[in-house]
Amino acid sequence: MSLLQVDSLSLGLRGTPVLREVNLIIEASEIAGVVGESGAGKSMLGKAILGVLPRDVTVTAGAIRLNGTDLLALHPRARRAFLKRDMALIPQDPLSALNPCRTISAQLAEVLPKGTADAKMEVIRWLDAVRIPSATKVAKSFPHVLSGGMRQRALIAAAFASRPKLVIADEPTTALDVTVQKDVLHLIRELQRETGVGLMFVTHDLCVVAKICHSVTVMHGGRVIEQAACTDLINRPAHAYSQALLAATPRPDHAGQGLEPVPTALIERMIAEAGDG
Amino acid sequence: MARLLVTIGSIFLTLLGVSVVIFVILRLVPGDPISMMLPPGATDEVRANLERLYGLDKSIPAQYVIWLRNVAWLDFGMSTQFRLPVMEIILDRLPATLELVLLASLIALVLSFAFSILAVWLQVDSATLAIDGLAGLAQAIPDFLWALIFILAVTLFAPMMPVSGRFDPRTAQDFATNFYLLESLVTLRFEAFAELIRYAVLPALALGLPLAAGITRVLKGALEEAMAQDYVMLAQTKGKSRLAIVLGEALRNAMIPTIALTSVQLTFLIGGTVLIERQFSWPGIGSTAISAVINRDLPLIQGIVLVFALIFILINLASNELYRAADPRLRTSR
Amino acid sequence: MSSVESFSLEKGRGGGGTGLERSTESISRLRMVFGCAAIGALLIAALFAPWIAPHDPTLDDLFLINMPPAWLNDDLAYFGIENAWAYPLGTDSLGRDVASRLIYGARLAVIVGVSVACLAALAGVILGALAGFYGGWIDNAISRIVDVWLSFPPVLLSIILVAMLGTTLTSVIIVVAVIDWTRFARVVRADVLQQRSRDYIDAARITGGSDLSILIREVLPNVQPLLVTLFFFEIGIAITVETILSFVSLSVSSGAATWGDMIAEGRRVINEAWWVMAFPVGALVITILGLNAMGDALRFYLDPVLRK
Amino acid sequence: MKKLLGPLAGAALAANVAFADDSTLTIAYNVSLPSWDATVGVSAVNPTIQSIYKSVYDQYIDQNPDLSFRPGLLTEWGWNEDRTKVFMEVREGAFWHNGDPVTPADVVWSLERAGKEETGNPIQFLWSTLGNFTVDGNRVEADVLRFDPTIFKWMAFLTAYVLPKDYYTEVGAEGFEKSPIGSGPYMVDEYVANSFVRLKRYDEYWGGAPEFEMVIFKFLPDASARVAEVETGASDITLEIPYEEYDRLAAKDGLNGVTTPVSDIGMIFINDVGVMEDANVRKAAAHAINKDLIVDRLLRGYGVPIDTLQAPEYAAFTAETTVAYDPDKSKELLAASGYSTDNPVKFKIQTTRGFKPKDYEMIQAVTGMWKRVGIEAEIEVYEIAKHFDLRARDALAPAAFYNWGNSIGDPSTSTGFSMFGPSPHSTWDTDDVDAMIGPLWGEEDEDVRIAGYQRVDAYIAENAMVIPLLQFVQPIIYRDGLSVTPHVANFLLPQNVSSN
Repeated sequence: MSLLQVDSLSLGLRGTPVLREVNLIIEASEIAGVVGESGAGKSMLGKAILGVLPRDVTVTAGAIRLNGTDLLALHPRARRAFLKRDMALIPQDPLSALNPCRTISAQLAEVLPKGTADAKMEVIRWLDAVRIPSATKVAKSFPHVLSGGMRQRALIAAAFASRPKLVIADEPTTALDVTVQKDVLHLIRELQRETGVGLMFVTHDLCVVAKICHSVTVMHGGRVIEQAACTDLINRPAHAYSQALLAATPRPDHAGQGLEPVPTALIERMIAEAGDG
Repeated sequence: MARLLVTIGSIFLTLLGVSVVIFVILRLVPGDPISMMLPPGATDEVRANLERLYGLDKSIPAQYVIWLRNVAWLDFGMSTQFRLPVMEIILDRLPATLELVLLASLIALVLSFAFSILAVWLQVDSATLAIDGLAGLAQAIPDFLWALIFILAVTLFAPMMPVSGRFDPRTAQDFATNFYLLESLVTLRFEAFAELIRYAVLPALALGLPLAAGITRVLKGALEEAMAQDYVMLAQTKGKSRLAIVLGEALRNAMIPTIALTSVQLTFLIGGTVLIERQFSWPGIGSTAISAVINRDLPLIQGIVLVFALIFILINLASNELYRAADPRLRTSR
Repeated sequence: MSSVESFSLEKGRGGGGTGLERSTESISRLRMVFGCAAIGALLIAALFAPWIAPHDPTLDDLFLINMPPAWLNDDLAYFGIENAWAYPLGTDSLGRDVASRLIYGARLAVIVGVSVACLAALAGVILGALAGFYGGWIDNAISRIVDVWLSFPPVLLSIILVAMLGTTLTSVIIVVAVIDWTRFARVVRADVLQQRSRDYIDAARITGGSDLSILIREVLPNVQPLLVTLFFFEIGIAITVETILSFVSLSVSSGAATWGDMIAEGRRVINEAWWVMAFPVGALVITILGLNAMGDALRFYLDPVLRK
Repeated sequence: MKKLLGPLAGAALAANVAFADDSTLTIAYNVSLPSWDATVGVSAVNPTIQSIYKSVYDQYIDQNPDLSFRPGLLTEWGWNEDRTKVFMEVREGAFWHNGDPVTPADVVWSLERAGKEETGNPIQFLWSTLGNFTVDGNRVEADVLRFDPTIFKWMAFLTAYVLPKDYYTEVGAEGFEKSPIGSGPYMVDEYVANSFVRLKRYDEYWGGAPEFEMVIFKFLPDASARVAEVETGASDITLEIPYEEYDRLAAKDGLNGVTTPVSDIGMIFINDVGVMEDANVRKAAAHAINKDLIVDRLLRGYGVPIDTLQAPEYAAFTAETTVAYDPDKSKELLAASGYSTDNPVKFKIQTTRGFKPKDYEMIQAVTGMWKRVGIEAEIEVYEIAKHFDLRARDALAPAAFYNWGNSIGDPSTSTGFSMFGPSPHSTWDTDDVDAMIGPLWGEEDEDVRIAGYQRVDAYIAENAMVIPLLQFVQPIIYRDGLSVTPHVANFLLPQNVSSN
């Protein structure tokens, strides 16, 4: 039994399809990359799994199973319990993902598993774990005193502190300075390895995927284009779109080579194939 | 410390400005207290005599200087109408007004918070629209019209509700202060408290409804905005229920703009007591103000205007402090 | 049309915002429609009052006192008229036609509202812009005056001022404008202060624009969306204050048909002839609702930040 | 500031009507009592407030509900032969509310105080016509410093109250305001300014203890609030309500009504300026007003049309002087001065609004009638304060509506003060009228004096120097189980209310 199993999941925005029959499997201790351009539906997939879809977006078909339990069939309260216990999110924008009116400590402490003896100490331990300097002081402060990178670290700490089984990282580095990006990426991989969670890594950056992911799902226009092991996809992309995407990505091993944008003709053809307007 | 001194200085400066303006305006108003006192058949001599008696025979600047000198010793003069020191009258009436304002604000806060939170929590279009509509209506009907509507409704449908005064003069109690409501509550006289509330609820509601609508508009908007933030989504992923998120995450952030806008509205509420008190025969400072204007009781008007001004200034100060306290970004960068 | 675009909602940071934006958009449209309808009706009544109104609004007829609206009028003989619909909304305690007074009242409401808003906006914009643009002692002085002004209880001050100036239409307009200009001054000052620090002002300076031309050409247009909103609110406030002053019997006299006057009069005969008060109250509330809705909607459409 | 009040009954939580017991009388009153000094200060000359003063204090001389005089604290009074001295017999057996007896010294002190300039008594000019008081037993005598034929009528009028000398000197002016005592039928029990005053029966009252144990005057300047009060049973009795409401309430179960013409008239002052110097315009304005129609339709019959400043109850009333409603004559008169409906004469008319029943509406109706004959009057609403000010400065508009109360019914306080040029309260100011009124001020023969005023009234009516409109009617609404004797002086005295 896989940790997460998404079965032909379809989402609709008031009649307009948003995701079409998406299948995805994530095993425990695996980092599964989900890549695609802006609008591909990758973040929406993450939100569907977490059950935090926007108000107008509804699940039209499919199932999301966590350790075999179909989350969609659960009563909202039971589902929230699952969320609290087994899943966590590392959000895209650290600047707006922390409540400006609550202290870091308060926002971290509330995710700690039930029965944590010394919440205060545990929070500081987690802040240390994500390498935030002078953690004791930071714990007491409000988010606005922290830099973007610091905030993202705090959010990562929050994601792992609840001891979840599945962490969904929604483009966790996009909003950060390039210099910080690498550190944060390292941190995520490190924590994942230590805790053994399954991690769904949503990004538009194949480069990043290549660095940390075990498997990759390429999405476009709300559907899955290609799913493969990471090394396979990087080296032998099967689908034309994946190839184009790959060509548009700067690769450390192909330094100096010019980048090819994804050809519009290809996109148009794919849209035609999808059969909607 | 320096900040405190500057604040106090600016309060005094503002009050001084208010006093000059009102003093000059009042002396340009046709009709004076002397004319009000003159009986049929009084001669010019009688008039001159009375003017001298009330110090109205001097030039306006001279009158102002004399008045200001007395005010420095907290002597606001004698009311020509009540023949008592202005200060004493104001201290006597102010509690009634403050209690009314307090109750009205309380009603406004409870209503507006309840409705805003309900609307954002339910997240149902029809409910949101209904609450928006109600708030718009409550705001479009000015307080004195509400009062009018309530008084009419009471005579038609609920004749047992009182529409005048603070309590039934036939049944009264021993009060050490003029804060009847608070005192009855503190001394645990609940029967008296309930009776007092019965008298206060309609004028307070008339005053409070437009304020409630105003707060609702701001708070609901701010809550909606807060609910669209990422930290709310993150909180959802922490398994929190929607109500818990509205109350625990969004409300605190939504409070900040709400506090800033409410203080302005609160001053309108207090200004509104002038009419509402008259309509409900509430023995506060507002109804006293109107009777003072009608009777050209200049010292009393001056005193009351200054008291209103001081209250407004203090409310603004308080809201500034509250605003600072509510927003951690301001708290630490001070 | 492309599906890429239809997913653009994903670009909105965080999911919750999307539904909100849509509902704000539709509510704004709703507000606009309602506001336009209410203000349109008001303007038509105001402009064409002499042609629409069935009677002279000031003409009393002591034989037609407190006649009910046409559909309730079942005693034509008593009043000695043949067609009840000649007085569609009935008559008041002086036998004046309520419908005609309502229509002419709209005219006065527009006159009072627009004049007050213009005067208050003019004073407020000039002083606010000066304070915001020049700062320094000018700002200090003007801000101090605004502080003093805001410290007066408005209703009380207006009653005192009307007692001073007399009870004509002009004095009511002046009084309300005198009391309310601070609303504009504060907003304009804050906005100009913000605009002044922007780059384009410096750019204009470098190209040698005079202060005045920069103020008029560069700064004020950027303040305008808020001004338009405030302007509409102010019209509503002016109409309300006129009603309050009529209510305490201090407003426009000379038999002029203002809604406030009608409400004040209707209140005295409410048990006898509810229609004298009910119709102007309705008109007043709908007008203010319409103005507020219009102001809100316009702010939404004019403010690029909100619209986005 | 401590409120000394009775215990709160548990029944307080029930409906107000539960309190309508027979021992308490609650009056929804139209004005607020500002000051307890009935002799000095603003409220002293406010006629509407006198009901409360008359409940707590005694006057030198009292008035019956029909305005006839009767003994108050004085049992006898009069002049000597040559009118150089007055005498007054002070009542025996009257006591202040603190138990002290009322003495001639109190009467002398009150009269002297009323005549002192520095107290600010507005009627000081009148009381100072007496001086050099002597007391002999219960008899007080005084020299007449200036003769005034109305002095004893004034002893039943404004500021003519006897206050307690010893108590007042002991507690001082402020102390007296806070806890006043008098010798009248009721004692002040609790007073909250702008709200209410509660009076308690004074069992030792010389005229016999009044019926109600407790009387409450609630101050409700707003007429609709007063209507609501009696309608909901929160008050037992009220006055000065719109006539429409009077008719409605009087017809209701559980409520009754009584109306009386009172000593208060509505009139249009004419100022001798501008177009008003043209007698044709004045007369046309007077003849164009259909007073009967105004009273019938606008006031629902509650009013008495009058043609002079004397109401039928006044001493100088005569039915002989009339001004007819004759719009054709008005048109002729106007035509003679070159005016017509196409070329109307224009002037301003001022009026109060809501101060007296239908005041503003009446003026609306009057201008409507004027319009039909060729007079275009622009209405300006003023407050009472402004009216007083303008009147004192002789700056009223050519026409100004106001009311004129005169509870002693003497022509000197109606025609005299309002038409005599040198009086600051007159508006009309011409030598011919002054020459006619002048000698009457000091006229010793009462019949000659009255006849003289009747001649003045006829002359004024003939020349339309003022336009009297009507005598007001006081509407009183009270609950079942009460009976009310209305007072022509416009008082609503708890002493005149009884339960049956």
